[in-house]
Amino acid sequence: MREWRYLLAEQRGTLVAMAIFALMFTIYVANHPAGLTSNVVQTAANKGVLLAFVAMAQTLVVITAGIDLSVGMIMVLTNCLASALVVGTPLQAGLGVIAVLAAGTLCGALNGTIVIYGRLQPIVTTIATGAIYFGLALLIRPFPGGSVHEVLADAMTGKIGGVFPASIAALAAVVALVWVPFSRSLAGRAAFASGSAEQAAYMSGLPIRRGRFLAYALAGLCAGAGGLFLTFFTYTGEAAQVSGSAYTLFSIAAVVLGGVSLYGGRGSAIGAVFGALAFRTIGDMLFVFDFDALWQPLFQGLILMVAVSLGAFGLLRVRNRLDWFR
Amino acid sequence: EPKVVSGPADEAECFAPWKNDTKFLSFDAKKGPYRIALANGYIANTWRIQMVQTAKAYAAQPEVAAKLKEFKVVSTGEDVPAQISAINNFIDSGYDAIVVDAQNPTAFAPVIRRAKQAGVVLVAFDNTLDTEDAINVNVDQKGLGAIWGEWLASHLPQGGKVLEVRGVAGTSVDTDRHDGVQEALAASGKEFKVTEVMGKWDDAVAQKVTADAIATNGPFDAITAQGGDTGIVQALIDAGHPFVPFGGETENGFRKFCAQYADQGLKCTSAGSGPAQVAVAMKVAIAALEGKTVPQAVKLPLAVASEFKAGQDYFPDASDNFFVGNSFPTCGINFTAQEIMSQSQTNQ
Amino acid sequence: MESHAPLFRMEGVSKSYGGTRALERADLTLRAGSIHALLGENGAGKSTLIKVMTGVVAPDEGVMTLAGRAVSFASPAAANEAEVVCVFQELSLIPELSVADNIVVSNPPTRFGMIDRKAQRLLAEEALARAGASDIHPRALVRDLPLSRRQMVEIAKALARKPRILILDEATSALTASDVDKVFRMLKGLRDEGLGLLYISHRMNEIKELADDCTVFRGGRKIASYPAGSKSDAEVVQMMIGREVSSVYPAKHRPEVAPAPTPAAAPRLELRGLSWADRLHDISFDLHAGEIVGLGGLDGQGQNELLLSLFGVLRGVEGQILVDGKPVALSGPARARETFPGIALIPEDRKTEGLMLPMSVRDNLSFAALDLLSHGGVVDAPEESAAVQRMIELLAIKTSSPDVAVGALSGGNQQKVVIAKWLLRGPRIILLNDPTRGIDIGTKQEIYRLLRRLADEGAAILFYSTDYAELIGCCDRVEVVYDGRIRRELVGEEITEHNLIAAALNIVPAAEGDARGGH
Amino acid sequence: MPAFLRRADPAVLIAFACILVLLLIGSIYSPGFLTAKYLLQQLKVASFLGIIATGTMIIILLGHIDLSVPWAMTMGAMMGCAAAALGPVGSALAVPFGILCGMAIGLVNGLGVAYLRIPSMIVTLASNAVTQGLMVVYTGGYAPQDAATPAMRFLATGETIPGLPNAALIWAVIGTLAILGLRRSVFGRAVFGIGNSERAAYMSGVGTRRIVMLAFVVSGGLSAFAGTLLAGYASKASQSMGDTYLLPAIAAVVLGGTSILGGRGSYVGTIAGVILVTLLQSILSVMQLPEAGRQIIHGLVIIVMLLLYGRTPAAR
Ligand SMILES: Nc1ncnc2c1ncn2[C@@H]1O[C@H](COP(=O)(O)OP(=O)(O)OP(=O)(O)O)[C@@H](O)[C@H]1O
Ligand SMILES: Nc1ncnc2c1ncn2[C@@H]1O[C@H](COP(=O)(O)OP(=O)(O)OP(=O)(O)O)[C@@H](O)[C@H]1O
Ligand SMILES: [Mg+2]
Ligand SMILES: [Mg+2]
Repeated sequence: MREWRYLLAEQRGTLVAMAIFALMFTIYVANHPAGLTSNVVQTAANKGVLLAFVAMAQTLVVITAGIDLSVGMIMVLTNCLASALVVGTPLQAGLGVIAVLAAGTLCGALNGTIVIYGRLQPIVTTIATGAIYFGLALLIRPFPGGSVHEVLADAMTGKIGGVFPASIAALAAVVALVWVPFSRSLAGRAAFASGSAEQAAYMSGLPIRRGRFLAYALAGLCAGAGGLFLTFFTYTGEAAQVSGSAYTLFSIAAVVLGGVSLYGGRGSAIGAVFGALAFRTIGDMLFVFDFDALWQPLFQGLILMVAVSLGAFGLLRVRNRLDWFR
Repeated sequence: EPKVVSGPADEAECFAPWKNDTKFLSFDAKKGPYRIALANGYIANTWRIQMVQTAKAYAAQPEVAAKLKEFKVVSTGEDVPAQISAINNFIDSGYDAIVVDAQNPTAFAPVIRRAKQAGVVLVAFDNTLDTEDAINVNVDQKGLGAIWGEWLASHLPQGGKVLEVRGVAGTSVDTDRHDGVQEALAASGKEFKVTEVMGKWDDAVAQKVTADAIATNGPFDAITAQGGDTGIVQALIDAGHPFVPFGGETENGFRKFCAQYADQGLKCTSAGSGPAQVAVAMKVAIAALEGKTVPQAVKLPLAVASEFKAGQDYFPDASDNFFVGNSFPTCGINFTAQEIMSQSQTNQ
Repeated sequence: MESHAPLFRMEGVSKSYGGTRALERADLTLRAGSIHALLGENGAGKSTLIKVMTGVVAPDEGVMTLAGRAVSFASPAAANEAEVVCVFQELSLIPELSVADNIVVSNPPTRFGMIDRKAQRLLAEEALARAGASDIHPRALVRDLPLSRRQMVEIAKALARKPRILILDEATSALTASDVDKVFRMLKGLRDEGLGLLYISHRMNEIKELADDCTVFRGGRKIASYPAGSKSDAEVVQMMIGREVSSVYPAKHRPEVAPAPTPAAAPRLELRGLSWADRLHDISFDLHAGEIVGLGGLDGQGQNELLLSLFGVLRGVEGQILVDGKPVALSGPARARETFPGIALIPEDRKTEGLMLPMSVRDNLSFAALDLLSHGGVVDAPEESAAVQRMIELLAIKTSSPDVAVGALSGGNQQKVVIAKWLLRGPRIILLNDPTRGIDIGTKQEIYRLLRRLADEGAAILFYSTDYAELIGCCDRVEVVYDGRIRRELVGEEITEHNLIAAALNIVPAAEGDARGGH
Repeated sequence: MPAFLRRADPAVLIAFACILVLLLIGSIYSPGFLTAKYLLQQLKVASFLGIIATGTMIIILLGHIDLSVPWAMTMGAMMGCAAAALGPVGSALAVPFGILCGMAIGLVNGLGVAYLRIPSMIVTLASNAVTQGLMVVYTGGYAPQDAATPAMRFLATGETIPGLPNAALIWAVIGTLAILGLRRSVFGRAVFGIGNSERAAYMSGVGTRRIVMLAFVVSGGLSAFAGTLLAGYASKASQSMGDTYLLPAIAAVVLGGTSILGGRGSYVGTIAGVILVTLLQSILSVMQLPEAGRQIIHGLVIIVMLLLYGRTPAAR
């Protein structure tokens, strides 16, 4: 009895994110002219998965009480890279995929190195490295272009067995191969702990630096996976600064909707994934409701505002005002 | 699946083929009225707002409205995948035609294929799509740059120092226009020393970088800019820089300045692709659905002006941010500023 | 196991923080199978010594040997590796992790490279049981535990590391008698197993009960090492603070001298049927000007909540609070401190509720009284400096200047800053939550005198303490809390350790006389 | 060494030294960088960023962040211009009305952060989106008047003291108020206190929620004010005119030595940061490099400068 209560408390953020997503998606599908078809699900999945990757990346950094404002740019850079490398024979494309993911990881590792060993504040560090990554992307793609291994791309954005979106499967695979082992490892625990109370984590003898470094590097990997998927999705590479910044900001929104604490130490990438899907569904609502074109951004903003305010209902239950402060 | 037919197009005046060898297409006629969608990307700038307003105004014209069962607009933001998803959704929801102002010309291959399979007419404008499987309503971006470049070259017999204020790095429009300018200047055979700055198609940014460029690299003998031109003239005025020949876009504010300071040396050519091209794109889409013959790539006339008459080439009472050049007489499309910007929600 | 061979030795160790010399050529010898107490006033350098020992800070000079081999730890992790484990004064638990996660934090059991949560859970339960804290659920978040429970978790965490040397730096400061008992039993067991234990506490009775050896520090220097029991209390105190302390507690009100609480006047503070959530039930008592009233009972029985409710921190408090006979609605500390005649609360956890650690002593001291020290929203700097200086002197806060960050003060001095910052307002109702936690005996005496003086000047004081001796020594009356209710009111002579414990444990006093004769 | 130098924070001194180095490097490229005209022009442009950074800094000192800067600016500018359309009275009240609109956004942020306890990063992101939506509706639906008023022009580009742009003067006034306010006022102390530990500040009887809300209102107002000035500079208001100010403002504040976690920082540092960012952007923009090179150098320079003086102390 007490046991499941604790479990519930641990997973509350994730469960709330799931609930928000389920609610929104139900509304969306119920109003969609085509209804719940595998095409509609696939379209929503492909779009959501991109942000989910970036949100996962952001989660990894946010649990260490940092923030990564370069995730969007890593995605843009790896998108440009993939549009040049994931081509040719299946073997070459496969090697290209590895190279792209490695490049993403490298970007994350660079962020981590500067933040941890240079002891700089993550927010400006990643603003600066974001500019560098965008510059590199521009070097690779001064204007949009490139291509991708189309069979691979279609497989990754298509449907498994004609029904299940392959992109969701890929996302699940990354969660299982990156997030789960990380969060269950000593390094992952050190990352959480340093986000929650760095001094205490140090005094407890945790490998803080290793944990944080790994978090940043894996964040780069996830953002790189996002860039790869962007390429699969668009068959092309583009050094798009605005969309890089947009993804960065969206990732923060997704992370918060996903129940990850921006103060560090608490949250799950799985929650962030649902946060990302929920956030994307906000955009999809425009499609099913007949809003005038000019009112759409306002409508979208208001839904976001309402969604993030939902957490405030918890305040009504707060009986000790000290609980306001984290 | 459209048939490739021989030209000319049905409304040959309006639907001019892009090139001599452009294919002509004829889709199987569908019975109207039609469901047409406009998939827009970013919306929070004046050009796009004006474009959406024009689209709504056009759809509301009685003869057009009669052919439409539904006209739906969705703006998805900067994010290309979101726009792709919107088009996918339109396809799945059974729209007859989709008009796209693409965020990126190269990114739509998969969705173009799907549209083709589903028999949906896809018409791209502004940023066209690199494909033969969709109809492009083309503004010649590179040609636009060339117009500015040639015009500057003709106004600088000895060559000289040119300030080029570019747009947003990494986009195809910026690259195309830049290439057009550069090639035209080079082709003139004169000596030009070009200073490039990035103005992001934004007045305040363009004004700042222009001011900096003047202070450190100026003075210049001529200027060309892809956008933010009003800000650039403002920077000239603020810096006390002499007025010089200026090849720029079609902002109302820019043309106001050009008219005002013409006699002080601010010679301008103002050319661009007005937001009203959306109406042409919609017209093409309807024509295609009706089974008429249309070129695969339609060449839009550019709105070019070097003399500025109030009330015709610019509107003294309208906003500086307004884009002039909203008439395509050959297509029977003529909007005034008032018609577009006071098109409010209620009178749709 | 040779009990004479020193397990650990430290010689000539010095450590400076900027200009502050925290340790000066300090020596220490710890025998295996013994409990060694470190004594010294606040800021004497005890915690610094421990931090050097466990690799938290690097010493400027000096050598350390462990079982005869020279050692120097680069980090707490390295010290743990060598089985030197410490419960730090400023706890080192991770608030967002569960109790179990915390207990095995740096060395969790793994399976296929991943943390094995079942095994971890078992380890944690075992460690909690050994520490005598089986009441704590291993899946609870540390964030949600009260301070005393956190201290127990911290002890369990140290045990789980299988130490050879176990150091407890004021690890019992928030514990009440029953917890202390359990911990002591455990510590004695460890001693018998041959561990070396280093024990720091400001509670003299604990040291008397536990220690085999004692070392006294003052001003960063070792003053003396001696076998426990070989010196009298007076001598020890003399060594610690450099002067004699005759009687720790000031005289209480004797009705014939000062009939202070005149029943005619309305009580300064009156609680009528206070209830809150399931933590407080129907609490009623009065608090008169000139009185020091204690709150007793085991820790976590609702005393903290009671104090918080009087400070306006809790929502949905039922019942009435009257100040000077008039009902007041307290919507928060801001209202409470302005409610004439002013309520002050010295909170439970100084680190999170009392202080802004990175800010200067000055900023902290004046923080709660800036409204009084400013004109038109602008702080009057000279007035502020004068007030700050006055408080530093009044409480003998040991700091090189008011501009030093509070975080750099020793634990006890930090606590003094918390008290001083509220006294600066001159409040008439003072609520104290274990205010002398971690304060040395000399300062404690000063604080008791101060409280008594404030009471004599007309303040009403409500004083929660986990230390029974303090309740007995200081309070005119003690309300013993059990499970959110006032279990018993003890007045004057009734305030004895026996009665306090009996009421705290909710043992029905069969017949007053019998009970007294009992133990 | 003069006393004021000895007292100053070494980080701030190094930041100012970096400014000189930047200028010297620029002057190798073109002597134009050392002319009074160029420097005054930079000061004018820096003033807009400086005013925004003032608000941003107060928010960062609280341990929060304000992502609604871009559209608060735009809204301030557009609403100011809109007020001008209402005739002479509107024209006179244009700037205050713009500021008021910005404060309204700040109020929403403040309520969300302080009273609903939503993380600031997300409330301000949402309010930014809502404001953008409002401005799109407004622009599309009401044939807006968006020309700057003469007063806006005067405030942004006029010169009361010959040679010195008014914008710089305004920044100087706001900066002085900020320095005094943060150091000397009860509000300033509360801001630092909350930034270090909101819980402790609350338990000290400070009305932390009111202070936080007030800070957001101030920040929104300052953003909008900068927006009206920018409209004056460009002689008109336009959509997304604020987009290029958000990250530079944060970067400037942090480059100036303010801790993003709150509770630590000095306004003099922010001044240095603002000038650094403005100069760096300006010098890079006129140097004839490919945009890719500019971006990379921009990032590298910021990191190198932070490594020079912006490192947080080691754990041990
Ligand atoms: N991080 C620090 N920076 C600067 N000075 C420090 C720091 N930590 C401790 N000090 C100083 O070193 C001296 C010794 O402090 P320490 O914490 O060792 O005292 P202590 O004996 O443990 O006192 P208490 O009984 O109050 O805990 C004090 O004067 C204190 O101000
Ligand atoms: N954070 C935690 N703190 C304390 N105990 C926990 C925690 N998480 C799980 N446990 C306990 O550990 C045991 C394993 O629970 P859990 O649900 O995590 O299984 P699991 O990790 O999936 O197991 P396995 O390692 O076999 O996959 C249970 O007894 C559970 O109560
Ligand atoms: Mg200590
Ligand atoms: Mg307690």
